[in-house]
Amino acid sequence: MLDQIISTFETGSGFWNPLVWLTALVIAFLIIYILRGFGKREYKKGTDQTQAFLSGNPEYEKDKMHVKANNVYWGFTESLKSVYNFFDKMHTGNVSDYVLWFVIIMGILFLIFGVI
Amino acid sequence: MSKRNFAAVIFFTIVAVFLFFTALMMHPFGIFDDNNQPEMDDRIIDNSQTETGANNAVTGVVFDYRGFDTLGEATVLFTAVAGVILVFRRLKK
Amino acid sequence: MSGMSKIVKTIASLAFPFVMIYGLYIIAHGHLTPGGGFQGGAIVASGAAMILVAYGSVWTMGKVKEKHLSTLESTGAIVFIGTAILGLLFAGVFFNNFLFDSNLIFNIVPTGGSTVGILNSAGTLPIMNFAVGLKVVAGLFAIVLVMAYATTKMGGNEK
Amino acid sequence: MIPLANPVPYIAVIGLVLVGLFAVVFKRNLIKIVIGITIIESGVNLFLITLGYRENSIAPIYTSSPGGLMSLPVPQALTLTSIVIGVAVLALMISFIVHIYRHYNTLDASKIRGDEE
Amino acid sequence: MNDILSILVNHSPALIVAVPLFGAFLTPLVGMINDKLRNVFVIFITLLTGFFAVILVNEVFTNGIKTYCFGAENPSVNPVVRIFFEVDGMSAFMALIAVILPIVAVIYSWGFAKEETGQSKYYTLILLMTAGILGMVLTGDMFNFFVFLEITSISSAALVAFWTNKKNSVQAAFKYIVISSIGALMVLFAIAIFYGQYNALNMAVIANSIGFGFLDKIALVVLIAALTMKAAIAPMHMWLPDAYSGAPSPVTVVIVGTTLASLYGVFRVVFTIYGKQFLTILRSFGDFAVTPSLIIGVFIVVLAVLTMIIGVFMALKSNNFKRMIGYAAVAEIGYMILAVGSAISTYFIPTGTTTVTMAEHGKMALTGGIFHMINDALDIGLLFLVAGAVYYATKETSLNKLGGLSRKMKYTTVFFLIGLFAVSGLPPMNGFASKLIIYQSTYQVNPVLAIVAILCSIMLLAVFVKVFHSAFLGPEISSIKNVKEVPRSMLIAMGILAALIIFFGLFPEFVITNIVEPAKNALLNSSEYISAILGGV
Repeated sequence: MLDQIISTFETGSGFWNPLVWLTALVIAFLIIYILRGFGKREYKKGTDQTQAFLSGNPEYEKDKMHVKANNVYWGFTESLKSVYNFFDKMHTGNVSDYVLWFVIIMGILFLIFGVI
Repeated sequence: MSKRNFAAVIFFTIVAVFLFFTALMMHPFGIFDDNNQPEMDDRIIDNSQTETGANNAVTGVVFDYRGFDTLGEATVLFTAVAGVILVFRRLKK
Repeated sequence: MSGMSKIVKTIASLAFPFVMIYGLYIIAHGHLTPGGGFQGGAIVASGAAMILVAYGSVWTMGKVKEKHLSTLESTGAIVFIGTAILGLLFAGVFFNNFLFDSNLIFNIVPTGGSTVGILNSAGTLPIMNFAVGLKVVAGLFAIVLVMAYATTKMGGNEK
Repeated sequence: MIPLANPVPYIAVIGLVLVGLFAVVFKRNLIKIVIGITIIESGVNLFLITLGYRENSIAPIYTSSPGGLMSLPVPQALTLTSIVIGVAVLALMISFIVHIYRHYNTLDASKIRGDEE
Repeated sequence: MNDILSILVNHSPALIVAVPLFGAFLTPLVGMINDKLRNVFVIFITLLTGFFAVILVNEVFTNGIKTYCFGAENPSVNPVVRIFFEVDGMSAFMALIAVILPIVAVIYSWGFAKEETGQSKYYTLILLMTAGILGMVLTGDMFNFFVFLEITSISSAALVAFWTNKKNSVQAAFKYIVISSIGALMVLFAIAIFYGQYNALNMAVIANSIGFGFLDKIALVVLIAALTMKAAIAPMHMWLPDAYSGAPSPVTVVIVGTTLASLYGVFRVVFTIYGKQFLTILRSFGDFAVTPSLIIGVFIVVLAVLTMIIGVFMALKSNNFKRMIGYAAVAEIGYMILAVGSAISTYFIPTGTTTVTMAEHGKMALTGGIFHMINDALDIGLLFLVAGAVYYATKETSLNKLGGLSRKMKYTTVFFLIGLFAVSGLPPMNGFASKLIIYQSTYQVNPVLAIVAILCSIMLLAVFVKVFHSAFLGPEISSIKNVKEVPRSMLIAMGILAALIIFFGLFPEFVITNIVEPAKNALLNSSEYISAILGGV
């Protein structure tokens, strides 16, 4: 039973054993932790070291510092605007269109099976 | 005509044509020839009195042979009633 | 909606018993003649809907609460599925017609072919017919009642 | 070898289904869309009941029956089930429409949209 | 004791549907007595259903296909007149999914729906939905399938409109019911064609006598189109984000189950009913033979690629938490059918034209696709529960107005991270295991498919990193300062799903050999399904 549970899983072109992976991960973290121990200990709380530095400008309120969801990936959506325009046109939110897509798929399948 | 309606008309026509042919290809209305005998229904007609005791074969089918469907159907109605009452319930303000 | 004129109310209340009797007849003879629980239940429910239209939803809501109808419907459904489960307990199969050819009620086996119908036949079928009839009456009337009442309340200028 | 014996009932079925589908795809009023669905449903019910017909047959009921060939009982049972299901769906759809009208003050399908956020 | 257990095992296919139905009919009556009693009752009913599901699944996986006839002990099988339940490996697998989700949903609802009115009806409908899904996946009768399809759609549509004061919910519910009733009616249309041709409603009987004439093609097209619409495959997926985001979160978790049950319907139709005709050569161009399996497989793969791409792109743009997860769910469905489509097009090929290794890869892809179904249910379910928890705490689903939640809601954040890892296919969660199979086996079929799949997975990660950043990280937002951790019942429900995700992720081989392999074998052997009813005919 136990050996069945922890056995390696073959995908036909590779294998995957999460337990081995976890072990490797733990070892990696250990190494990182040890390396981290070699670092400098000059960080002092309560001094200017912990202040945010915005090119000399004063820091905004906390609320405004948070990047809103709308602005995350702005560049991605902007550069793929044509694709998004197409998708937006597709998602009209009109229930007739939803059914129309169904009719279209049915028509395409009819054509494929009818022609062949 | 908008682009949407144009596509809609085209695909609608395709579907219509194929469904129309479906109508033509079905077995002739009301005629069951030798290799197309309704075995299941004939068996029900022959045995509904002796197996279910119902003179009405349709009721025999509804409540005995396919009784589970009727349970599902009753459940559908129950669901709809529950749904309608749920949708029109008083919301707490 | 405060109901219709006196003529309509009178005629509706006069016709209601007849509609109801007819519906009950259809339910009771479901296993013998065309009809059954659903059809008869729909007839009774439409009779009740007639009363609802004649007297208005507010008046009807004062007489019958949707809670009662819901309970009634649950009862019908439980009787229906309970009969099916009794089949499991007594005869070993879910939905078995365990009363048929037994020594309890509804046990007469009709002779084959064209016969005069015997009401006391067909095993669990009449019970299920009644259960479904109860369910359909309560269910359809509850739908109509709730919708009528809710739309009365919402109607007018309220957005 | 298309059997052209008597396809008229089937053509009526397909006609009903197509009319219903047409109403759903091309009409904008929500009530009309619901009517379209009901028409499709009638078409499918008619299809089922059409399949149950047998020439020169009587209803499959033995109570004082004149005897003879009986039509098929199963499609009738299926149609009964399907009708009840149709009623249930109709009731629910109409109640949604009542609420939609309360929120949007219109029944135009193209204006009934969800919030993007 | 053993006697009782064997009786229960024997009747479990009927009881597994009868118990939630009975519970649903009883819930309004129990609800009149006491709220707490009703909640306990509902949880008890779902657990009882789960118990029956477990013994049924155990029975099916050890002793093969189990059939159950309603109404007679020794039913006539020639012709089949009564309704049969036929539980093979695939049905049992789906039944497992179908019982896990409602258990989680009702536990979660205890805290989530506490303040709402109409709770009795709410729980009734959840139980009805459970019964409907179970009926859909266990039944062996076409018309019965239609009836249960309608039960699930009606109950879930009513629950989508649970918050009738929100216009989003109500319009989503309307769209959902229009889509599902049209889909169901089209399924009924195909059933009528079958009935007219073969005078049978039993799936095994139809599968046994099916040909590939004009009417069969029409029925196949109508069934595939209608069921894929119900399973939210692009471009017919638009109802899904609406419905998922409009519904209360616990309801959404169960609706994930209905979507998967529709997908099961597609598999059942394609693999079992038309399984015999897969290798009919419709037309051949030289050596290249066009078979139904090739057409269906390629068509499904094309739709799958479309589904994945549209799903992730729209999710990336979306700013509503629940809508975003809805689009992610669409993308996840794309993975499943990508695997299944490539399996159909490579495994079912006329003998002599395929290599053995290719068929092996097809089989492996099918394993991955089926494994991904349960993983998707768990991952998407967990994410929706997290979204529900965020909504419960802040009354807000717009990501633009959220921020800094990890400071107050520690457990929820951890659960979200687990869900994020799982859904975007990071090791060691379950999503990685199934996606790894899908990548590797589809790479053998066509490298482009695997590349698209991996890219979409990366984008899914990006999507949820956006959520993590904007909702959980950052400073506290002043408008939602009074956030508290959610009640314990909701945490328990999320914890169950998270535990399952981690378990499935850590021991994939165990899960695959025990529950996925039987399902895969059941799909590939349609003749077994037929002979279980007709007795070796």
